[in-house]
Amino acid sequence: MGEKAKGFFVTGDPLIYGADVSIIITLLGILVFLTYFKKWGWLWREWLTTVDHKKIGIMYLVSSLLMLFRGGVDALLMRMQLAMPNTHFLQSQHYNEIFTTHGTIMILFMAMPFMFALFNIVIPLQIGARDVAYPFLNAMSFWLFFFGALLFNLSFVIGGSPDAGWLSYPPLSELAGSPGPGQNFYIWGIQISGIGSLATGINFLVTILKMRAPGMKLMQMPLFTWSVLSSCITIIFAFPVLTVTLALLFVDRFFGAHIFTATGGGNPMMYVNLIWMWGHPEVYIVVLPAFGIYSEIVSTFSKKKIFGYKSMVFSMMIISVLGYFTWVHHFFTMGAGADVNTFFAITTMAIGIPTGVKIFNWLFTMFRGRISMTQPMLWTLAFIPCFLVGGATGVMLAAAPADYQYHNSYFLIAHFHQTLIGGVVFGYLAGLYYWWPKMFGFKLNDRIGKWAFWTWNIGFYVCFMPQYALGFMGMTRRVYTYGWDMGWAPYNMVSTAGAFLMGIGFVFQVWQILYSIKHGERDLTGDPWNGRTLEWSIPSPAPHYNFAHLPEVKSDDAWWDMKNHRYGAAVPNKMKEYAPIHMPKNSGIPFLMSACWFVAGFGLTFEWIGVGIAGLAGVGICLLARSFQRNTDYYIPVDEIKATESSLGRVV
Amino acid sequence: MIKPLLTVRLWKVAILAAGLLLLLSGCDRRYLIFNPSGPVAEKELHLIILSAVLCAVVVIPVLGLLIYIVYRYRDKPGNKAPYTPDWNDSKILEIVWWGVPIIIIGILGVYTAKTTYSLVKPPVEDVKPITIQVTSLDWKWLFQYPGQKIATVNYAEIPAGVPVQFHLTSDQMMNSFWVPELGGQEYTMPGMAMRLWLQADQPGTYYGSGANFTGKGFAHMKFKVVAKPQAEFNQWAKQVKKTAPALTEAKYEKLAEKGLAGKQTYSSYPEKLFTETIDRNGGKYMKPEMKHGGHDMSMMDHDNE
Amino acid sequence: MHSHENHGSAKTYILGFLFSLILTALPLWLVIQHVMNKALLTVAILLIAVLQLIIQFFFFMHIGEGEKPRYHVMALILGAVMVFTIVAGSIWIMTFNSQVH
Amino acid sequence: MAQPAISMDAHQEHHHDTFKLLGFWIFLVTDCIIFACLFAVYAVLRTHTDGDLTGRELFEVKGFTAETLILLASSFTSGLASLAMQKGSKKHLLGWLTVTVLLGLSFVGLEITEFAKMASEGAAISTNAFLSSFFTLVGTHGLHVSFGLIWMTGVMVQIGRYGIDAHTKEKVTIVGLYWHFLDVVWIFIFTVVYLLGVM
Repeated sequence: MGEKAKGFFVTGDPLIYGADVSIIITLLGILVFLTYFKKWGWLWREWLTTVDHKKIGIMYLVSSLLMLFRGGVDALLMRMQLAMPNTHFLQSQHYNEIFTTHGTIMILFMAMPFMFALFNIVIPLQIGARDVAYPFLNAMSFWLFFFGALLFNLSFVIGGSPDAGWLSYPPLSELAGSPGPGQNFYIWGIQISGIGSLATGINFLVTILKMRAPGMKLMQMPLFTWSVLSSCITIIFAFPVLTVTLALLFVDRFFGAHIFTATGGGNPMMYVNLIWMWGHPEVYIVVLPAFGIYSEIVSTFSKKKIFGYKSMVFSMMIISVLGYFTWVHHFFTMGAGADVNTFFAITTMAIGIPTGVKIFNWLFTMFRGRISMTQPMLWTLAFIPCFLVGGATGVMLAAAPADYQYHNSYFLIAHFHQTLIGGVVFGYLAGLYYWWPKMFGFKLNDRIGKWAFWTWNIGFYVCFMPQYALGFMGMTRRVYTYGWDMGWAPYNMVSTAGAFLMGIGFVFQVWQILYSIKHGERDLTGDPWNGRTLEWSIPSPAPHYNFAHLPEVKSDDAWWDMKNHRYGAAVPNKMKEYAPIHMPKNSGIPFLMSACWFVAGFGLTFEWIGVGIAGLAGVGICLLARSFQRNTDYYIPVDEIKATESSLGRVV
Repeated sequence: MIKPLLTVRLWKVAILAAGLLLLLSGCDRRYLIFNPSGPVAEKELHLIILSAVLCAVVVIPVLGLLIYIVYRYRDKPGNKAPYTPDWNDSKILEIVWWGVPIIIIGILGVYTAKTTYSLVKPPVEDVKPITIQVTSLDWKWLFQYPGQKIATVNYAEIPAGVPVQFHLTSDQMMNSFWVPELGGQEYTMPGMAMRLWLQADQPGTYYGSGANFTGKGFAHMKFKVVAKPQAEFNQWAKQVKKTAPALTEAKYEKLAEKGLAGKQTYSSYPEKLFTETIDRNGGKYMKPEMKHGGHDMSMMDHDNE
Repeated sequence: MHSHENHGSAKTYILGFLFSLILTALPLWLVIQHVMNKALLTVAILLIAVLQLIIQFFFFMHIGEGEKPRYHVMALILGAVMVFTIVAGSIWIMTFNSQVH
Repeated sequence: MAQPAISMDAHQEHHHDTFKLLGFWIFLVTDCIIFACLFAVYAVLRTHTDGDLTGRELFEVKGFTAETLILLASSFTSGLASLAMQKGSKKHLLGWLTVTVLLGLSFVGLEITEFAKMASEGAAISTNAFLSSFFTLVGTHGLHVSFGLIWMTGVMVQIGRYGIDAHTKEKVTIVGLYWHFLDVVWIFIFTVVYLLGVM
């Protein structure tokens, strides 16, 4: 124990001491604020126990932006270390920790919650529902994510960060290669949030299949809804694989088993095989909703129906299923043989086909439209060339023998950052700008937004284009230092400059949000963009029951047709009587149960069995308590609905 | 027959791409992948160029189209371009953009398959190949020459113009063996003996590195591959045999400890060192399947003996 | 919920149970008696297992019921494809067919 | 529930019932994927005994046959329980659920005995890759069964307290589905692990 206690707090690095101090100050600040303004009750009632999908969405959003900051700082630290050859800014160990946490955080604790934020905020509104299928489970998913992310980030100051790469290949991630608790933090942080992600996948799948507004057929759903459906299908098949893989790695580490070890007959390649069975579909999980966002935005701001709707739906469904059959392209170089490599090379290239089709459809949606250069549209237009080139380098990587030369080089790094930033991040940011007025009731400032847009974009190309060249020059990923001899220095310098430009872009966005809270253009209509789908038919921000009357849908682009009195669609339900609305009650169990998971995860990370068991017992008690709960819902009376609607300026 | 058929056919495409590559690289020697120094790297470069050209065929027109559309149909008072808010379907256009990518992927798929299968064979058939056994350690490379019975650390000498079959394994973490100018990489995996064919056409010194992260000292896992004319190579091997110390079990143990090492040369090594390393790390389970070819998808070839 | 009360009858449960017993005993007997060679035996008992799975799905779990469209059946079918991909794919990939000719 | 339901909301209520079932089916599919991965690991590692005992020497036909029959019988009795529920007989419903839980308990008991015996023979989870994959696969199933037992007991207490109503009906249906599913998984453990093991 003494040994362990000594290594409990991470020591010896001024950067970390600085972080320690700032974490403590921030926490104290929050505590003082909440106590002084007597906000504890408010926090508990309005946020910690809420089952309202819109509030959960906002909590996801705030967490993901915080994680974007943390992951971004990691990136900048790495780029500073690599700007010049033979730099001594970071030690090898520290650098390894930083690229591990950068990757893990950006994918699992930034992209995923950002995506779930948009799911939560948009989907029920877009399909004309009052909530998701399982509001309680939805709150639980969020808190599981939150406590998982908290556990993972705790490793920064307690116990030491994981340092075996974002996918932690064994044998390096086994006990022999990484004896400290860092790797356990990785396992439990991801495991806990992963359960939440899986639940969200099931939740939104059922929501979309079962809770659409009366009359809305599958082939009349907005494309964002379709993209979420396809993403959820991929989630339910991919996330269980992650759960198993990490659990097995933990079994190896905790019980001394030999599943992925090099000794005792274990097979590390099996881990690589399994983790990519999740890892590859994962990139489609995050990019498919982005495709949906682009589809909505392109159509809205070209003032034109989306081109080739059926083709769009079909290609997303192909991607979501075919994405499951390409995982081996991440380890062509592990010698599975020419048969295996050829098969997976061709499936990988094939997935480029539906993706390419979507780009053409977006182009032809704009063709003969009227394109307004709003902020969401700018990010969408920036996405097309970026993703096009990223996709093309993806096809180049798919050619197995060519991959032997690109694998683990900076060419690969440049490729996936181009698809993940150019495809996913640009998409989510576009979505954020697009739906921001719906969430908060005001638009984000245009002028600062354009500064942010251009610094982000120029920064992106300056940062990542040189990395393609570095790949051709033989620079491999994850090296913490390099010499003058290879000629890598100038490109690295340029790349670092680009990374800092992107950082400045992020700062602009923070400023933009703060500025707009005060000065942003208020949205009183509920439909600031002249939208086409149902979320724009209700006030901004939406009342907590969303729709006073459930809309009746007669066509795709339902709201557009209602506004323009087409296909027999009337302005919705003006004449109808209000009826009491059935809503779920708030519950503290999701928060408490996830906190118990956190305790369990923390205990198991340090192999303090007692703490681990206590945490798991707490989880069990919460589950039973929920099972015994009976009055979990209530009705909003008509008077309250009337009052809310008239206060929002709607005719009663 | 030194140049395979593929080369000839791709030559024209390569010239087309040359302009692009010139812009990118200036044919600088520092761009290792554009300076193939052996048949394997050359084949891979051809595939890289082919795939780049095929992608460019789509990417460049689409970029042009994007700029045109965004400019022409921007929402500006007085824009006279046609506006058809409900036009959302065209069978012909859909066929074009499902069809073109399918054709392109078809072509690339065929060449990919061909190259993949050709790389598991020796680059040239009429020269007797040599074998070098490579073990990645934390954090250094051990090369054993079963033909010459000598061993080196962190550098390898090979005869130019002779195909070399590298047998790759790892005694610790998974790494990846990469000599970009000679050809693509292959993982070194504990318990497995991976085969990688490489060949240097000309004498020279080639940069090699580990490409898969192995922990603290990973960045320093670099090595040189020195190609010499056969006679000089033989001379070198003989010299090593005469003058260098022997690699004993004890010395190997020491070498295998985590840490960095400089260049080393040994006149001999424990005879079964390589196979024992593989077996110790689980290699014994791989053997029966290797002989089978193991195409059976059922579990039949996993029978208990 | 009350519209389709038809969650099987005693008869279907008993039939399902009997079938399952037979399909458990049969492969056990085949294996203990070594009735055929290993490869054939493997295929046979795997097929019997799949048969029992189908029996239980219909007789115990009533997958044919529920309101249309039967999304749960679609999910199960896609799930079966994925299960096959995971198991067969892993075995295929891990049957370390090193690049030796 | 006390509020008088209006037609629109009654419509929604009806939906909520089928929601839960659909969601649970999808959950079962994800659980299938979990087991598929464990089976894949087992299939790859089953010969990796590192020189120790193989399945043929470790598995006892009597033991695993008994486990199989007990679990199968419990799946059958849980079916009879839901039949009793549809007939509205609280007594029979609780009776059959009790039988199911007892059978489940004896299954878990047998499995624990089997594991303990193997461990005492020097065949533990840390012995070699084959045993690691065996214990994780069969153990995960065992954990599922144990979890199901606690759950089923909880449902029984609720039936005792509230009788058969819409809530408890739904719970019995879902826990029954879960229980059948575990039997289906066991069919494959029986075949792939035990039968192929002793072959």
